[in-house]
Amino acid sequence: MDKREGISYALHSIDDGMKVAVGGFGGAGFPESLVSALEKTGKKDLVIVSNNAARFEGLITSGAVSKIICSFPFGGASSTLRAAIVDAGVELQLLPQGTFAECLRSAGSGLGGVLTRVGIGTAFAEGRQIINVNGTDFLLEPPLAVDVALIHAEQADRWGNLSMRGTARNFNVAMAMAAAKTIAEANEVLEIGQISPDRCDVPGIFVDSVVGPRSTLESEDL
Amino acid sequence: MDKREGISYALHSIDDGMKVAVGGFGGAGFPESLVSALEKTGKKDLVIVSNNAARFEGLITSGAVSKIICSFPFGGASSTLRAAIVDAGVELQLLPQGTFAECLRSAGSGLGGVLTRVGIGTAFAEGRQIINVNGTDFLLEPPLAVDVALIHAEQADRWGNLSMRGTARNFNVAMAMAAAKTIAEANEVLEIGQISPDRCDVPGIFVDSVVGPRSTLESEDL
Amino acid sequence: MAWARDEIAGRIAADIPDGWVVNIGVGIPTLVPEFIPSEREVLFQSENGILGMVALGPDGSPDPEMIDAGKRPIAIRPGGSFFESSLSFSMIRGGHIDLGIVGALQISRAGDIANWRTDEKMIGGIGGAADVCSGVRNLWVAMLHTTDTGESKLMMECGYPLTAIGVVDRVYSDLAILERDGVTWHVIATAPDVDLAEVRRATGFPIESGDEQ
Amino acid sequence: MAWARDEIAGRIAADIPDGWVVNIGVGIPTLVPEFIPSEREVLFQSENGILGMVALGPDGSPDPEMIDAGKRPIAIRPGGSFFESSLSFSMIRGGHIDLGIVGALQISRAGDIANWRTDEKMIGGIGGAADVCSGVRNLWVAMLHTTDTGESKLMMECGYPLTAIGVVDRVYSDLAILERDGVTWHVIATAPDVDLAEVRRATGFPIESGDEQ
Repeated sequence: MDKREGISYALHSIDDGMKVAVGGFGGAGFPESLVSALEKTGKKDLVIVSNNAARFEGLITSGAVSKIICSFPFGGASSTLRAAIVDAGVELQLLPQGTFAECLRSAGSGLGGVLTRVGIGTAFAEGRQIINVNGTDFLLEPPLAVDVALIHAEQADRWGNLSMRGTARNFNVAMAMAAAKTIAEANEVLEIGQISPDRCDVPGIFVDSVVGPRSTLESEDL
Repeated sequence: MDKREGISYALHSIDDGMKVAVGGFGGAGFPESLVSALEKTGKKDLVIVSNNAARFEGLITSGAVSKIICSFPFGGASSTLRAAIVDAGVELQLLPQGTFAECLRSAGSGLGGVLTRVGIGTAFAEGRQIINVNGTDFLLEPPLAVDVALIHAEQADRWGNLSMRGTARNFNVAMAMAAAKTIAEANEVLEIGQISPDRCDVPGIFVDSVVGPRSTLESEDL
Repeated sequence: MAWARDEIAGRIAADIPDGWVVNIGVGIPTLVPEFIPSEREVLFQSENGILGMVALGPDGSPDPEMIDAGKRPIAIRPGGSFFESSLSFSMIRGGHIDLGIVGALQISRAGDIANWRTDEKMIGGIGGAADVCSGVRNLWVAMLHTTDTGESKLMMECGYPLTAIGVVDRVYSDLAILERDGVTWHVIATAPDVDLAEVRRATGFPIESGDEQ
Repeated sequence: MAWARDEIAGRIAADIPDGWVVNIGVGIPTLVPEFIPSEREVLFQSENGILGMVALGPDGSPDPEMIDAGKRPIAIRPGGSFFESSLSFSMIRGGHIDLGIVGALQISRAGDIANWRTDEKMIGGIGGAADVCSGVRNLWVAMLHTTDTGESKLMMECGYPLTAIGVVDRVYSDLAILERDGVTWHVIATAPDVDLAEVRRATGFPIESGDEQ
């Protein structure tokens, strides 16, 4: 069982129109090699599922993106990104950040969605089913399953076990769970047994492809 | 901020009639000191929330338990326990084990319950609300909040950060989240900073009392 | 001659592909790991929070914090991991486990399984059985074909309380290996000196004659 | 004389009890940690997955994997922990966070808060604001009392899209500290040389005259 793949080979599983989750919060835990390689593939109509839109300007301006599902597309300063999104006719779907994370986990956990009080009485409740549980109303937000997840880890092994550092965990864990195919880039690829069973942030069962550090990518490419 | 308490003092927060979650799967991660101290308090009408009933024979025979919420009360051999449960008129509520764990997590996460396919078409669907999400039916199981959780850890610090070993994590994590008050017994109580931020299985925010190893209990007791 | 329990486990082990993650229940399924060829990497998951569990070797000392779902002492192989119960059942319900191998009291033609109690009134425990049977990608049942009194455990409709509906993919019994497609059952193999007619007599629903060997 | 931003942050810091876990939003709230007395143990949570974050010291080198929710480089104190986003929001929604300190565009008499965008048509992001405002045990708002054009941000009903309803417990503004009980607002303190009449003029809903100082 060896999940190590060259980056181009791993990205072959992404087809036009797919829903692609991308981990990271700001630059922390962002799979930069995978996204920059994805930009070169010329895919179309991708639905990007990521907390923030700021790092997808390349994909957006090249017309690769039809929709972005996120919680915080960009801060106030990103005027070029804002214009790019409008120009490219990209649809934006916003979810509160906790709902966004939990909907990913829900999909990966075989559950039917998330019942939350967050958004009750606001625009986030529009079009949502309200479910009353023991006298309290909750919004029902359906699970957010994705075709492919692109995530980042500090360390990986060939079975796809991942270990992360600092605030780089963020959405990477729930996205690995939610995806039909999870591609993880890692700063370091270790031998089996070098990731402690007590320090494994994402068990290999949730990971399908492991892409090594940038320096080793070219020679490994298939 | 110091959450270390003597075991008797910590257990003062348990009142008659309370819902008390107890961690552990078999003996792994079972808070033995806390349960054996609880037996001596003479509480009544407790609702025990624990995966298994086998370790509560003392509480049951002394009449302390009115109900047990669990997934697997006992194996085939526990005839004395079986008889004790019937004799004491203890009500048993069974949940599939994954639903049991997820309902605890749901309560601790401020969510409205669990939507699961598990139990559809079986007796576990009886009396449950069915919610249709995008064409698929799910059972709605309400969150399982508890008054107090008694859990076990390998290591703790005075802020309640916990680190666990092997298969001892089990329900201890979700129960810590689900409880209004969580009391953790630990084999070892360390200084702040000795539990790595990357190796903290239960952040101290979920823990209210830390009870040290048995040998130090008497002198610390308040 | 019918297959013995060890032989059933051996047949199952032979059919598990390299790289699969497998959850095993109590009974015959617990015998499966020892028949996995050593060069094949198969990971065993136990719902109490371990991926990559292995038998405790003869020199291993039992650790009370290291047990499987049957509460027997175990060890972990390099590359394994520990996790808490809600994540464990995310794996199981979420379809991340390639295969579940369980025992059964009864199996229906439509793939329903009853494997947790015989009587509505009996006190018993469901444990993780319903989650495993509902959630895994493939569910194989290891069981004896008939009860001690000779009645078939494979029947048109189960009489015992159900664990999950429409989930059984294969049955590995002492008499045969059967595979289900909707309500159609095929024989993949029969035990030595057991013929299709004998399997049919011992089975409470029709079996196709197509592709048996 | 109205309080400056630093003074608002200082007033908030003075009111946070030892042992509280606090989530802080962008703007004035980010100034609060530096005013916590060093002997007081207050833990700051950031929704991107850290409990116990502290400012990166002058000698600290920024680590790209160590940022706060405002994407500024931070460090972690001994006794802190890292976790993934769904657990982070379990803490937030589940009522485990003692206090959230956020900025606001508008606050209503009933405690509704609007703090994520001014216009239905504007492209903006909610981030974790709705979760924090709905989930924490106590929600304190740090804000200027009026807009640049002199209109009150404290009004009978918010005009901007809401973040959460009925959640604001206190407002720390440049003019006063106000506390809400249902639709009743009390003044806890006013800034130096600011009197109750001035606070009332600057506020779009009634303020009780009872217990101001």
